[in-house]
Amino acid sequence: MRTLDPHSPQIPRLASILILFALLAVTWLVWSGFFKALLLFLGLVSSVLCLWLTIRMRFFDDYLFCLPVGLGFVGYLFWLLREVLKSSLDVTKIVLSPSLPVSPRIARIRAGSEHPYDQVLFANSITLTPGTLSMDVDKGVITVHSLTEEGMRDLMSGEMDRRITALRRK
Amino acid sequence: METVIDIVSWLLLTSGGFFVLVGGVGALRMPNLYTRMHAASVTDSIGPILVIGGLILQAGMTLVSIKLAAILVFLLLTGPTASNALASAAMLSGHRPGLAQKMSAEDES
Amino acid sequence: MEYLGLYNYWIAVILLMTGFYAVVAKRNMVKKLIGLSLFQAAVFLMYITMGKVDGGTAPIFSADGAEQIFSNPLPQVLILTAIVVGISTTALGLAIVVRTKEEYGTIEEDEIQQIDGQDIDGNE
Amino acid sequence: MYIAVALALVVTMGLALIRALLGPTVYDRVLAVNMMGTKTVLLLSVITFAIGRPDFLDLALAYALINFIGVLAVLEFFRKRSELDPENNTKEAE
Amino acid sequence: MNLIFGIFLLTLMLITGIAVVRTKNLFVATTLMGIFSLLLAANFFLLDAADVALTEAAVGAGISTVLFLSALSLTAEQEKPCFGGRLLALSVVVITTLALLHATLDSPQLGDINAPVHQHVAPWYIDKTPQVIDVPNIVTAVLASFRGYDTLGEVFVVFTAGIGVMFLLSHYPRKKPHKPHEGLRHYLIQRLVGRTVIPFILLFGFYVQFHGDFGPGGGFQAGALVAAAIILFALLEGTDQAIHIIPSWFLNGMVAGGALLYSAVGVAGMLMGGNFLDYSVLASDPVAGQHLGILLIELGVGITVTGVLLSIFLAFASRKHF
Repeated sequence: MRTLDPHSPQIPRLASILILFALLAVTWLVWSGFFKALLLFLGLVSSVLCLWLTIRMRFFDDYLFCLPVGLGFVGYLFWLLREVLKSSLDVTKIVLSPSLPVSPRIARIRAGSEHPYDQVLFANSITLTPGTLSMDVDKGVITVHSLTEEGMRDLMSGEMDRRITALRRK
Repeated sequence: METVIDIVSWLLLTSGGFFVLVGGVGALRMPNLYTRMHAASVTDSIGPILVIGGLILQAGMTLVSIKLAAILVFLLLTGPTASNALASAAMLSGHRPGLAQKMSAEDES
Repeated sequence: MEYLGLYNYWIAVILLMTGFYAVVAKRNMVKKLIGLSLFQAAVFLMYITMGKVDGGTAPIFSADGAEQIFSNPLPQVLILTAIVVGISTTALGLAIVVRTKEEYGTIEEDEIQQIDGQDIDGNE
Repeated sequence: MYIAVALALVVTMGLALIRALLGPTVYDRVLAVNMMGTKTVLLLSVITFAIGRPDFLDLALAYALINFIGVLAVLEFFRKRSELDPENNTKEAE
Repeated sequence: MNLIFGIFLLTLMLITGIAVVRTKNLFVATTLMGIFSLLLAANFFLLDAADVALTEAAVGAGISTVLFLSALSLTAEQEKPCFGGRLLALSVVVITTLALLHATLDSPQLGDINAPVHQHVAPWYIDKTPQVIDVPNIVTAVLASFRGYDTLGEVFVVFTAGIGVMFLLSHYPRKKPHKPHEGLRHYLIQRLVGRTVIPFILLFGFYVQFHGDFGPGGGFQAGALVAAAIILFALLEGTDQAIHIIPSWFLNGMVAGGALLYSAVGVAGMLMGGNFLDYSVLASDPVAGQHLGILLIELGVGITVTGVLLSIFLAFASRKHF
């Protein structure tokens, strides 16, 4: 689990703990919206308690817990949004047409990145796009069920995988 | 400016409602479990994006819209995870999808 | 229109009796507990319905301090605690069902009675 | 306008309920529960805006956070069952 | 408009309820109960009960489904057909239903402000809360301060139920060699997304705990949410891991400690010259004393509810099949 990908910037344990703490504290502030001393103090206590439980749960011991959030990620989200919109319209057409032209397929697709986080991002992006559904992730091979042949072909072109792999290559 | 934002947000809300409805109809019309899950994923992905996007535009730059954004993020995180868990559970009990044709692309990457 | 205002009570009554039916007529103990949860839910609904006031909002003062009509907070307090108590007692019931299954090998009431009857006959 | 969206959501909840009642497999029902969960989150958010008290969004947030635990419990249930008696594996529930 | 939505949702609820009772498959009944709970929460929200809806959300979405499923995996999934006795039950139920429906015709209309319920204590509570306790959420004020005795009783009922489950399930004869419970450890997506979400569920639980004064929330909801987060962890990584995170001696301490904290606040009020559970004497300023008292007893409620729900879940989940 240690050396996953030579290109991936490996976040040290302490740094990822601190990042999570900052994230929790900011989340408390924006959820609460009260800036009184007592509530700020309670927020600090809560964040520390959460962090303590998370450390006890050993979330930081392997490299499963790291968030590659950057500018590239935001760009990827916008691209994904466009894809979701496009395929939603496709599925809508299928659902509303009287003959229901579905031709389900199954395929196995190998994820380009070795990192488990990227594989999960890939699999969940596939599920998030209507018309394709990831059923299983096993050692980087994702079993995908698609509603139509067309949807599968889009996925096979590998654009999504390329974009996800590129996120970590910077 | 106000009216433009209003119009855009109403547009988002109504189209979100439309997609949600389509997903519901699809979940009824589709022939088997896995195809139904595709229809349901319309309501799980584009529906929340549009509806909550419309609400965020209505709320403007306030803490409320940050909370809405948090709801959206968690919905988009957990929705596909739940779908995947359901598909895994169905596969585990030997519920095989009916297929038109099998394709394989092991070596595509 | 006058009867629409009673609709909530009607639903609560029918749900109440649906749950009651499951409790008295079903032989399966888990099903009885599910019926009990339905019964509980119907009572919750009845209480909350009573607390509603036309044109009111939830009994929480909004930050801007505007004058508002509030719905009745008292039924809400009772039901809020009852929900958590309800799940704990249901869990207690389920624990009894699990123990029964381990001792008798079944959770059907009539089969349990049969086993008990055999026991008495055997001992005599 | 909120009402139109709320109406669409409520009708979809009805459709999902029909799916839950029709089945035919248990997974279809779980799918319907999952759909209902998402719809409830959206419905609650829309209603908070419709009644003009957006500070009640906590409810929708609670559902968005913990609604998928139920589906995970279903997966765990089937995993446990297939572990206990593997021959029961291919048996179709209902 | 709310009325129409309410009627529609209630009708859906009724259909679900009848389907729950009719189905022979207990697994299906449990999933339908999930739908029922969602509809119930939506209805509570339409009827202005935000706090109650949040409680139903926290309890119904995760915990009750999980509990029923773990009980089902220990017992049976299918209900056996039963014969006889149904006609009698059905006729009793129908007659009672008709009698009760007839009784509702005299009830006040939905939302009638002149209904008897709204005439007595409720206006006093709404009136006095701003000056006596000064928290925005009247429900919390009534729950924690005006009717603190009731809540103490409820907390002890929860406590007793938890103790009962532990008595029933924690002892069992060892039949098989102990095999670690794996959970969903091999499901990468669920595991990783769970890891991302768990800290936020915990944080949300604490947020609900401490913002009970200002918005919907309080100890009961927070306890259920925090318990749900740790139940999620137990589902993902296995029950043994969860027991490792929160050892059982600590859990037992939580179950008892929360209830004790609640009572201790009451006794502290007595020692400082007030009545039992009278918080006004806890600080020099009565309103500040009320705030302190509410904060402490809500904390006690939260700790007990978390402890009880978690130990119930762990008792069910770590029980082996016989």
